[in-house]
Amino acid sequence: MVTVLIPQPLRTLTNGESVLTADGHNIRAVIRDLAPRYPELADRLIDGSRIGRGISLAINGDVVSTGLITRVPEGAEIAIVPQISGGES
Amino acid sequence: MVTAQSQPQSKETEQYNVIGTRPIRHDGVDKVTGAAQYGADISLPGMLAGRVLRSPHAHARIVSIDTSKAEALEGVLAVITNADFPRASDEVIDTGEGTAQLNWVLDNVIASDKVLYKGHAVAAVAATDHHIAEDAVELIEVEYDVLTPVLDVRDAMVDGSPLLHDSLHTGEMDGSKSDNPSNTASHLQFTKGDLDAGFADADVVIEREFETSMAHQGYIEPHNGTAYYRADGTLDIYTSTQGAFVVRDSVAPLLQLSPSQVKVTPMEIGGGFGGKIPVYLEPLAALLSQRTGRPVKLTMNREEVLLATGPTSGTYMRVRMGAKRDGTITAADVHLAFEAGAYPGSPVGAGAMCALAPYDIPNQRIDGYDVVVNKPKTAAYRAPGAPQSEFATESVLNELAEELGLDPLEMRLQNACEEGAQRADGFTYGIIGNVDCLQAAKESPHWQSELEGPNRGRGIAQGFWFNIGFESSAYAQVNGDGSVPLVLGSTDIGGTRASIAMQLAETLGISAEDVHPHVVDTNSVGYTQVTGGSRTTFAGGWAAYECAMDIRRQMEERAAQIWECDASDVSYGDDAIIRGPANEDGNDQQFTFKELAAQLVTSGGHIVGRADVNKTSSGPAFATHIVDVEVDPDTGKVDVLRYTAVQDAGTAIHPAYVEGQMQGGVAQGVGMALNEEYYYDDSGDLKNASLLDYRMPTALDLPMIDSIIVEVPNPGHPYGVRGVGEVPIIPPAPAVRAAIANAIGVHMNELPMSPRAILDATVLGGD
Amino acid sequence: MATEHIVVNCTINGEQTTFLANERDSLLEALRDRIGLTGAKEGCNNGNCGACCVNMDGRIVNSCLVMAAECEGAEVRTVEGLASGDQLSPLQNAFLEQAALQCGICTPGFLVAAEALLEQNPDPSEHEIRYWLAGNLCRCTGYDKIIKAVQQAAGQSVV
Amino acid sequence: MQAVKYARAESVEEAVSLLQDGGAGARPLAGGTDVIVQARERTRDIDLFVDIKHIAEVVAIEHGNDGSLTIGAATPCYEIYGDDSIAEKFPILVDSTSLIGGTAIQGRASLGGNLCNSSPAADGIPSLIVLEAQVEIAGPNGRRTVAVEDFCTGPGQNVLDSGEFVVKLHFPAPAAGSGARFIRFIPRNEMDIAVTNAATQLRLDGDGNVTWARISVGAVAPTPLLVADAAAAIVGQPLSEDSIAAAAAASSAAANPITDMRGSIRQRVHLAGVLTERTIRQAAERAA
Repeated sequence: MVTVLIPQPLRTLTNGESVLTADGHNIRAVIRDLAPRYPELADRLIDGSRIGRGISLAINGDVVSTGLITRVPEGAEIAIVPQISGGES
Repeated sequence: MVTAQSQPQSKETEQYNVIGTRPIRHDGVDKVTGAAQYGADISLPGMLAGRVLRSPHAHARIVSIDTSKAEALEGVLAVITNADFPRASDEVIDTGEGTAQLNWVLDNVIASDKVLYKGHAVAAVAATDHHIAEDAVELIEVEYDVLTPVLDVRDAMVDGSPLLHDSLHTGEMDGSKSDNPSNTASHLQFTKGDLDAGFADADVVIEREFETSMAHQGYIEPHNGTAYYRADGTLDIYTSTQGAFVVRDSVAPLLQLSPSQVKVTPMEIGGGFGGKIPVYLEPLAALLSQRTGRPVKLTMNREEVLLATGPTSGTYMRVRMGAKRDGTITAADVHLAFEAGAYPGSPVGAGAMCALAPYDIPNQRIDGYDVVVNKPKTAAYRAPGAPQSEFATESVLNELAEELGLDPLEMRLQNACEEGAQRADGFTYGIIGNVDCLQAAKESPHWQSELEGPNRGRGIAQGFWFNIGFESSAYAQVNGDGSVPLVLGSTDIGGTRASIAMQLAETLGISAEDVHPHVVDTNSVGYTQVTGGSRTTFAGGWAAYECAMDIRRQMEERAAQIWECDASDVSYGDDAIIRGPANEDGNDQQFTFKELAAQLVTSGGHIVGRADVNKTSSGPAFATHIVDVEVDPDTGKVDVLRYTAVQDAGTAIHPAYVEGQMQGGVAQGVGMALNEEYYYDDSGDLKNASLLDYRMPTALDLPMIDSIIVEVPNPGHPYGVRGVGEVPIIPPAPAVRAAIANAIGVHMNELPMSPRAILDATVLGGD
Repeated sequence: MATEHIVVNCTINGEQTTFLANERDSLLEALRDRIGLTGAKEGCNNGNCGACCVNMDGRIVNSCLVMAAECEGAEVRTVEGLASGDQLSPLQNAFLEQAALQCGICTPGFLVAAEALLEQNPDPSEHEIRYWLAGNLCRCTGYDKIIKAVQQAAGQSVV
Repeated sequence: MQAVKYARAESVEEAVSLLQDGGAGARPLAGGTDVIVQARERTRDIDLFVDIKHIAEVVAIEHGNDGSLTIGAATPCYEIYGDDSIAEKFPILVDSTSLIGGTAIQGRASLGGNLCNSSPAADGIPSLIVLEAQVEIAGPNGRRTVAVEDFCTGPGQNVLDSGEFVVKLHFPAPAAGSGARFIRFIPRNEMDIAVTNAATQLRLDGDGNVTWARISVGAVAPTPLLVADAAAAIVGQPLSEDSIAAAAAASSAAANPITDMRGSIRQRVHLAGVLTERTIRQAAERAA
């Protein structure tokens, strides 16, 4: 069982729910598990073979960089954040 | 935990032999003798010089372009416009700082139907000499239908504002789009707790509005790009870039080539700070080379750099924050509107994530808007978005402390996030150095000292940046003399050859000098993400560590072969002694690294270690800055008298370069605070596109910058590294603002806090 | 718009040099494009960054603000002339030891400028160093370590 | 860079003839710190540089026996502020020449060039004005002399006719009891163009009365201004807070600036007063 935190703007896709629970060993499996209950959310989170446009997923605070096959440990917390960027000297 | 600047090695790093020392950087001699080859230094046989014609208007429809006179000029070999590129789709590509639609990437490189900012490229020329190329662009005739420009983020968001893109609709995080086209490209929001209840709990609520100007990264080396399209259909690119693979993966689709046809060689780079991630000249040079069959070099001059390459966003921000009398912050409401420039993609998302990140505030709402305006497309700039958003929030926090009569440092300690705290965006912190930085600042000689004298003031601010990980690659070979060439894909902007090589050396138990790092082209190393996001020493170091562990395993195996024993009986110690079981005579068998290296060739050949990592963890960085200023009340000028920067580096691999990042970040932050701005007239003409009038700090504008490195090792890295490059640019502006208020009692709500702005807010009495 | 070429005779890093330049070339362009000495860098091309600093007849100048044609008979020293063979100058060593460079693009200009300072003022104060180098912009270091490197090269104790 | 040719003049006559033959596109080349940029950025049509730095009198510093001073128009700044005698007798020239550009600019830039560039914000001109400098001009009709405050006629414009160039600047000996100071205001501590600048020369008698003064402010009008009203406000009495404030107010009143990226109208008007006050006080210190 993992926890998926739904940010305010996405709660239109979850009937207002802010925290969902789901099962799945990787990101794709978690989203598939959510899909029957929250089809619009699942559509938002998956774009073909990759994570949906303009958003990133974070597992226990670490941004996912290996896409839908990223392993999700049992009990993990998944956050949905906008895609972000960086630059240094 | 705290290390003084003069100490060669910190307590935290005493366990290490190489990490924490200050070796001479490997590329140093080339860089003090003039031998290092930067992008513009390249010369290829038969090379042509290119030049770009740029729009004199901020917003206009291109009616026609006549290149015939330019083409007729003797010495001109090709003239290209957007129409000469293959049609780009709206496919989304990885641009190294996020993603972008390919057609917008192309349109920013060279305008199609509209020019969207002054300096927008319109045509490009290749000629036998750069003087001729310059003459040729003067001969290109462009007819424009001039449109009303939109220059301010709030104006751009208003219904009925002139639109930059008819096809742009506001995107929400849930994937929905606005019905009507808009200059607001997207809206995001983070929430936590109950905002109304939080404000109801507060004894004091302060609300402030802030405006900040666009500001440029200001690297001293202008952009450049050299391309050679060969007869066999392969394309060589030489450029100063923070991400050679990003250049490859941007140029290839624009010219409809396979990435395998494109080889990008990252030249030495004269600063980037995020601004040398996007492509500008490389696709133009590539097409000009394709047209002429000869190498083409394009360089920008400084005016072009300021007009047409990515600054960071100008913003309008509003922050409302409430606290109880005891200093507990109960609620914060943050509104961020960021100028993206001509195409969507401001760093408002990162700004929103960082805005309140140092503090455990139960009730929060953070709204962010990404808005297009007729100014250059913004690019990443050192902790993109955070200097703006944290300027707003730190400033209001300082005013709350003032209002409540509390010590601003104590109030921060009282509300500081610690391990286990969760941000509004959902991240839960692991082990972080937030409190440690504040404590170190509190104990610093600077904070403990008294500041005396009229018109002088002291300010403090905190900063946060999340840092990133992602893909890095490293290969290393063991030579017979024990030296180890290390092959990297990360452009070295500030000493990362050294910091990565040191982690390889540490893991192998050899000296930093025995490792020879090389930054190579995209065909010679595995995929490596940009040098940016404070990821290079982190992820590159991780790759080096794994690469070294690969070598250690292979050397154990080789020793086992030589000793004819089982590899599991051989161990490679951290002291670089490879120990095996006792031999037939009962004597211990062992090799030093060099002894075994010398036997590799005759015992089965060389050893090559390799690693490709893709790290999801990062290691958040915090910083606390203290500044003393003196304000001349008659002129509005602010002098920085004393500065102390405290920062959690995780583990400082090369402390001198950690200090250097901290000091450099402070200098840029002070520049942003006091003088750096994009000064436009009403027509959208940038009036200060030179280093004379875009006023970056000189040596005479700064004091020595005391740097205190705090080391709270990142548990998510083999050596505890956190990124260090970005966070130090964040606290200077709010700290300077607080110091000005402390000096003359005036709170400035705009950046830069220039003499003009301060006079306007004081003796000249408001607007 | 005719582009004509000129022949210039001068001394560069102690060597008698004759080069062919476009008459429109600045000294910076001549050094980089005609002579192949790319140590001096173009940062702004109008005298505001100091990356192109060279020593001309004993004074530091912005080579972007000198016409190549003006160099007839002149003595020019560039960053390439600071070391003797593989022996770095004390200032070059100090820059390395103090980690006074990050990206390194401004370094040639700073070295040429600081070398000239120490020639005429062997024991400068921190303020004198900062004042002398105010025309050389560095965007990476915040100047701290550059100042310390000059102090080290001047034989001063560096904290 | 425009297609510009280069000619080196060995004498004043040769320079005049080269400039005359070159017509409107010919420009004297002294330190080049302005004209080379203008040619490169095509903000002025220039097709010939006439290098005047190899003419002895154009790069010479001469101290007259009477305490007067003559500076060749192309003499680089560093030679001016490095001249011990100038530092002693004309410290205001050190004020100006040591803050025009950075060290590398000062290796080339000259007071003559600063004058002929005729920027309203020039950091050399207010000092020349308060020192009552005379500008010696050579041209096809021989030489003529112009008072420096009459030299500039607008931004980038001056009294030079075709074929003319500035050969040298003459400074009368400062009378006993004189003191002069130039100050500019810039946002940074170096390398900027003045937002506003000001110069004051004044003379004190033995009783501390101001017997004579000249005050000039720059970057507040199309040309650097000689503000007679400001001088009049302090002359004929000892310096007082009131007289200094009156002078400052006179400078602010004379100011008629523009708003641009370097400063606003009201900022410049205000600074004209602030800098007038500061230069008066510091000139008086030097006079004492």
